[in-house]
Amino acid sequence: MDTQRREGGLWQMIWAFDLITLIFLVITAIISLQTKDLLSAAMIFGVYSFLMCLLWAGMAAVDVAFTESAVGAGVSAVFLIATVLRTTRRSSD
Amino acid sequence: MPSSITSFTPVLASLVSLLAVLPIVLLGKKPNLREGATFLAAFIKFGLVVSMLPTILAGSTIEFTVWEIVPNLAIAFRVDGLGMLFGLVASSLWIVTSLYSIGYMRGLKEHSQTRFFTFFAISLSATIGVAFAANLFTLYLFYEMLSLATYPLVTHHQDKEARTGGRTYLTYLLSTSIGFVLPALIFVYVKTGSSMEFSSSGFLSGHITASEALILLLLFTFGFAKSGLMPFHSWLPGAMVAPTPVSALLHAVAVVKVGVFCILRVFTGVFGTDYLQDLDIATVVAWIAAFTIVASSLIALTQDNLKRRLAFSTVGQLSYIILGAALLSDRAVTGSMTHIAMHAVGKITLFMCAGAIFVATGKKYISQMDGLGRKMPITFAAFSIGALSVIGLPPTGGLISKFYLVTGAMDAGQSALLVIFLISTILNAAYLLPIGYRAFFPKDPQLAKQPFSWKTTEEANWQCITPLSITAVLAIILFIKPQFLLQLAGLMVGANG
Amino acid sequence: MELLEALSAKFNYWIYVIIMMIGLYAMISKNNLVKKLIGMSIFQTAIILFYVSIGVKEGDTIPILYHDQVHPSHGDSHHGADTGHGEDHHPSHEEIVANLHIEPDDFANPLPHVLMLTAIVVGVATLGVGLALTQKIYRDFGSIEENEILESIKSAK
Amino acid sequence: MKSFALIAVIVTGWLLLSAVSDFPDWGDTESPANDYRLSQHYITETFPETSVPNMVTAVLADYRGYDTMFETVVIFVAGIAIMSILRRKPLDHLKDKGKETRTYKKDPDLIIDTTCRLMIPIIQLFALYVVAHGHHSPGGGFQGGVIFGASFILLALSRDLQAAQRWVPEKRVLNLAGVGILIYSGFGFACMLLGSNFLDYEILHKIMPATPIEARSHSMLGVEIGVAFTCTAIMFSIYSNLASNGDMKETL
Amino acid sequence: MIDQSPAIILLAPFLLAILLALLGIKREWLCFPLVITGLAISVAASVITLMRVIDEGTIQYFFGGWEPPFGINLRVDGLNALVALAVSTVALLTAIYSKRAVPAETSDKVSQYYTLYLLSVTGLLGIVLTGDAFNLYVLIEISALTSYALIGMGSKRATLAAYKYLIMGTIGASFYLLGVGYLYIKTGSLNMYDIQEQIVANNLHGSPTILVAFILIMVGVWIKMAFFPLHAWLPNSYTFGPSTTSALLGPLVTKVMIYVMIRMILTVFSPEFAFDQLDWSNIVVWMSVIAILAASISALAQTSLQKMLAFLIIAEVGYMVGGVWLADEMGMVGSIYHIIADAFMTLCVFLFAGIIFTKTGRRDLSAMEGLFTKMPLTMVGFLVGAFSLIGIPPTAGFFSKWYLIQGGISSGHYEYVAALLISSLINAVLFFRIIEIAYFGAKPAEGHGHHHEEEHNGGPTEASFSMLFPLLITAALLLGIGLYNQEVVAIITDFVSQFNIGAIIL
Repeated sequence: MDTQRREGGLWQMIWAFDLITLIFLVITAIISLQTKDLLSAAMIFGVYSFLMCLLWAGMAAVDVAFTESAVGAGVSAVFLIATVLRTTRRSSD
Repeated sequence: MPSSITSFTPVLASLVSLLAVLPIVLLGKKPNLREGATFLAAFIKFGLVVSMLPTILAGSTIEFTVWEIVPNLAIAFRVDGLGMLFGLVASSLWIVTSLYSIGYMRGLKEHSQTRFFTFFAISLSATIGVAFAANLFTLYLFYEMLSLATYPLVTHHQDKEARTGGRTYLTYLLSTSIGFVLPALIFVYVKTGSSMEFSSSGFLSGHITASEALILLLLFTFGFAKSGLMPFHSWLPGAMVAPTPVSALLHAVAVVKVGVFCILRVFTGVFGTDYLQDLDIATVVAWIAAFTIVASSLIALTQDNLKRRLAFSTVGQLSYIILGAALLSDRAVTGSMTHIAMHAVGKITLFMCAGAIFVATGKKYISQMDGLGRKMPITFAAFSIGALSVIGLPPTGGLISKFYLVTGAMDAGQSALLVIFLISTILNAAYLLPIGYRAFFPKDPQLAKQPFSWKTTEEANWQCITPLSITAVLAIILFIKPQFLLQLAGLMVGANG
Repeated sequence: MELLEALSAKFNYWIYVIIMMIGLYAMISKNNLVKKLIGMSIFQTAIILFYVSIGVKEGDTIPILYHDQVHPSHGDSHHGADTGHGEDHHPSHEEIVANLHIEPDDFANPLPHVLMLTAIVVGVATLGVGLALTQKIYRDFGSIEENEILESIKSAK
Repeated sequence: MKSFALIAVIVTGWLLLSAVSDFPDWGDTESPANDYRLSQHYITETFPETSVPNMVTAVLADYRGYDTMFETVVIFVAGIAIMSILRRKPLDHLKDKGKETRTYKKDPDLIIDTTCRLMIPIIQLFALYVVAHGHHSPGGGFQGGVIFGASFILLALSRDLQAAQRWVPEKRVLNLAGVGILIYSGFGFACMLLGSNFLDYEILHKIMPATPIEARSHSMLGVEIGVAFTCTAIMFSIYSNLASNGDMKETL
Repeated sequence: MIDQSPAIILLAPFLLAILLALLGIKREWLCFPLVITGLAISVAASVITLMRVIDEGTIQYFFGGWEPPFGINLRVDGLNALVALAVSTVALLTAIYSKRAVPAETSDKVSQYYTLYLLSVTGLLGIVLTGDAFNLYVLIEISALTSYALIGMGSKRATLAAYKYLIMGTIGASFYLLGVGYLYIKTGSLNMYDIQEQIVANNLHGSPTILVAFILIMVGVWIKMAFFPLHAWLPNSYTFGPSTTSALLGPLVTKVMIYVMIRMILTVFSPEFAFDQLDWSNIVVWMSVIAILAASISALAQTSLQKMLAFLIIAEVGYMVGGVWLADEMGMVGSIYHIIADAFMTLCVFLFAGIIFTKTGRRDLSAMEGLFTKMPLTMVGFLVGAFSLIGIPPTAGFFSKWYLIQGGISSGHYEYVAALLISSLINAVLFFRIIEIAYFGAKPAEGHGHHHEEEHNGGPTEASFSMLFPLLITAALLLGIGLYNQEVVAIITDFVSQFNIGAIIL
């Protein structure tokens, strides 16, 4: 049964993966908030959500990751895009 | 130890006018029946109060606890000498004023008479409630109730002037009672943890420090701003915009007397004169009162509006009572208790006269009243008697209480205050006597020449004249037979010693 | 090196604070209503990240029992279809439980996951409502910039 | 506002970070959260008590089923809220025609149309699988429901709103959502009627052909289906309101 | 047989909300009876629960049959039971009021409105009853999401106010969630009582994580309750939303959040930690003093009735926060009593504001001109509410102020006492300004006037029964709670005394 544990090297990899994803998360978050074009912001937010979902999957939170991929990266982004298209794309900040 | 009897009567005495509100409102469309209800309630109330008199004179007290509303703190009634005295004054004068207000309101065809009589009755309930309150808490409840119930009366005319007057009225009364009395009350409650029942030896001693005591005393004295102590007096002249019966009963009798009554209670029932003497802090209050007496008399001299002059006179006279209490000597306290009654009778006469003059002639200013005595002899005769009583000259009751106050001051060894009494009496005479004198003996030779005849009199209607005559006579009777008042007051003071 | 270790051991927590503050800053300072909502979502996902990080155990796996733990015999996986009659192919629930050995450290802590499922749903619900309000505001005021809207309210007075 | 925001952020950030050093290390198996009997119980006892191998599902739908019911309600509320904020009668919209409108009763693009035609049934099938297999694998009512809802959103995106509305008209959407919660709470109320606590599924073995423990497992499946109903309906409803700016006429 | 009454309190409005959503869309006439049924059941269950709590002490109800900390439980003690009763009663009264107001103000969305209304009440009741820290968050979000929508259905500006509320509310709720996370990371538990046990068992009171958790939860809750510097979302939300919304949320949301604060301090962190170890009492009391004064003065500056009342709510929040943080048993009792009293008095004045708005269509103060003659009964109800807010005996407001001041004096926080008194006086000014306008008219005539006799033509008439009834009942309740305050206070004291707050500061 122990074979199923993610011992040693695998765990180290997860750790590295975790670190890199986290850094990317910060970057996407900033970009998404700094973009003047709201449509791009919405898209990048989708990317952010997707990275988040990867991260959680790496942390063995599969259910959370699954939900986030469906809800955060999927539906939320669609909602945002719908609103942007229904209002305006320009943003002053 | 005086025995105490449990009886529902004091509660009933307070409630009866509140219950009368229902028929008054329901009968609003039928003025005669409505006034009938008012009268009935007034007589029942008076009867109830009088029925308790023998018991009280015998040295007992009557008690009733209605409701424990806050832990250890109840709405409770207790009738003792002081309460009885005040209750008698208020309930008897209600009858008189009811009659008078009917005459006045109908004479001037005032609007919203039902509202007027309704709140009049509620105010009386509150007044009697204050008189018979057994503890500080109950006292405060009825005190607040009175402030609010009189607001519609003060602002009865609903015009701009009334609004200003009403604003001042409530601002002063509510801000002092909420700002000063309420915290003082709760402070006392927290510190003593007791039920705050009045007792002749006070219940504060031992629970608070001397500086706290001084602060508390000042909070209470200024907090009961209905007493018109300077600098919280200016609501009183402002409230004179009210119809005269209101001024008469409430601002010469009920409201202001409630104020001084509360202060008397604080001095005698909360602190206890002995405790105050030990602390030696009452002098501060005495001097504030002395200042008020002189200052208000001086202001009264300058007033041309009769009701305003009377109002300032009231401010001064009330301070006599406070001064008497603050002197702490037995005689002074007796004097100030009796002065409640004496001044009430005298001042109500004066106010009713002012109202009668207004009803008959529409005149408000003293300068217009030259020679009016010839047209309204009864009114001005009564006015003169009232004036004598307020000044404290024989043959009126005012003399008795002043006598006690002056001798009390001597007992207390406050000779400086004697001078104050002297000055103020002269001032009183100076602002009251000329009115009556001029009315009968006008300056204007034109008027002076007019011959007097009963046929040319233009008195106000009988509902106005009767009550003021009654009170004028009462003022004289109280000179002849002041014993039972002194006895009631003595009950309180005697218990002290 | 110690510092690095201390840093690395709690790296997730550091980053979650940073992401969260990015979101919070956007929520407060951004003028654009949609931007604020994006900030809000970032803010909320940062909290979710924090929670999920709590539940991680070194060397853990997903919080689902392995197939062979639950089905020791090679029966089909329709558990529940059997009511425990004890035939060889369908061991009863009690039998499975009796043979079950679960090492808690093998599995990630499931509780934070459960909580965060709820939080994600709340997040999307809030986002949806926020977007709806944004659209309504745009319909009413013709703008989704906060300062422009406030000005139009002021000038309307 | 910016400087205020900066101050707020710095203060909050500092506050949050100041506690980080006190945290147990990331991945620490001995940390209180991981070591406490609560999570231990969930890991070791879930299967014995509920016969569901997926601990998350079991905790979600049973131990903390009450939470999850309200989580479903959150979705439901969001749907109703968005509808009540945004929805307007089409008539209203015609009045302010001046605004930019993008009515394209579009000719369906061949590639998109075909792809979607193929994809949608597969997506829906997958959604059903996610719902049904939530006991054994990641997934459950939420995920399945959202995916199912997404399939309709895809339909609406690829064609237009009307096309999707033919499948799920507005009225039915709301009813579906309500029914979803009713299913969920129905399990709870059934337990109450049978004399047990709300959501105490064990008692349902009286009316189910199952042992008490299996009754838990079955009921969980039941409530997941309820959740899926609500999620499907509300996700689509939110999309259609947001995408049409509330008039349910035009799509993006 | 298990007693279901605690669960029914919140499940009744919940079930009816769902039924309403299903049945009410096409049958608008069905909405009102369903709402009333749900809330009436809830009130009845609250009463039964309260009785049981008085008889038996704390009641627990385990959802799913799982004992805490594994499952979620309702834990009802004297505090919960009282607040729950207040919440359900206020909701019922507002629902009666809404009969005419809602169709008038939300046109074709009646069934949605009522669904949200019931769910909002469910959320609030759930917050009050639950014994689980995370469950509380979910229910906060339910009540918040419904509030956004209930407010957003109002006028044009209401939408913007709702948006602002959404941002602030989310920050608040998220801070709370984060605080719970911080607690979880250290204790591993989510059940409130269990968290406390774990904190004590592991001696965590000194841990910075617990401290930060406490700060986060407090700040989060303060945002949600609009404690002064964090109040920006409240005034516009309660001003521009539909009148029923203001009458529901105005009295309840802030009060329920204060309940949460008390629950967190007493049950989760323990008063020793909050008052003794942290020693913040002075700071927070001073903050509340500033809050009371600032909000009262802001209220003075308002010309719109609703907005004025909204600022009053903020001032009242200051009362209660201050009262809790006096770290005095009496102050705590006063605050809890004030939660109940204040719920009804704000309800009273908001109902009044709603009636005036429906009758005149105006929000400014001059709309009240001459109302004493035109709507005497409404004014009676209003007067009781106003007197209660001022603190005039024997209304409930007087007694709550009494206990709070008592707490202030016995803990030596005279600045708090002064703030309370000043705010009472400001309230007096505020309400007598209204009374004056209603009594004299906005511009009274000069001189001796008999002018009012003729002015009976036109203007608003007495409110309809469905609006008047709840107003008068509320007024009667205010008097009742005031006169029977000892009974209420006995329950509260019973609850508070177990925490032994008085012994902490020595």
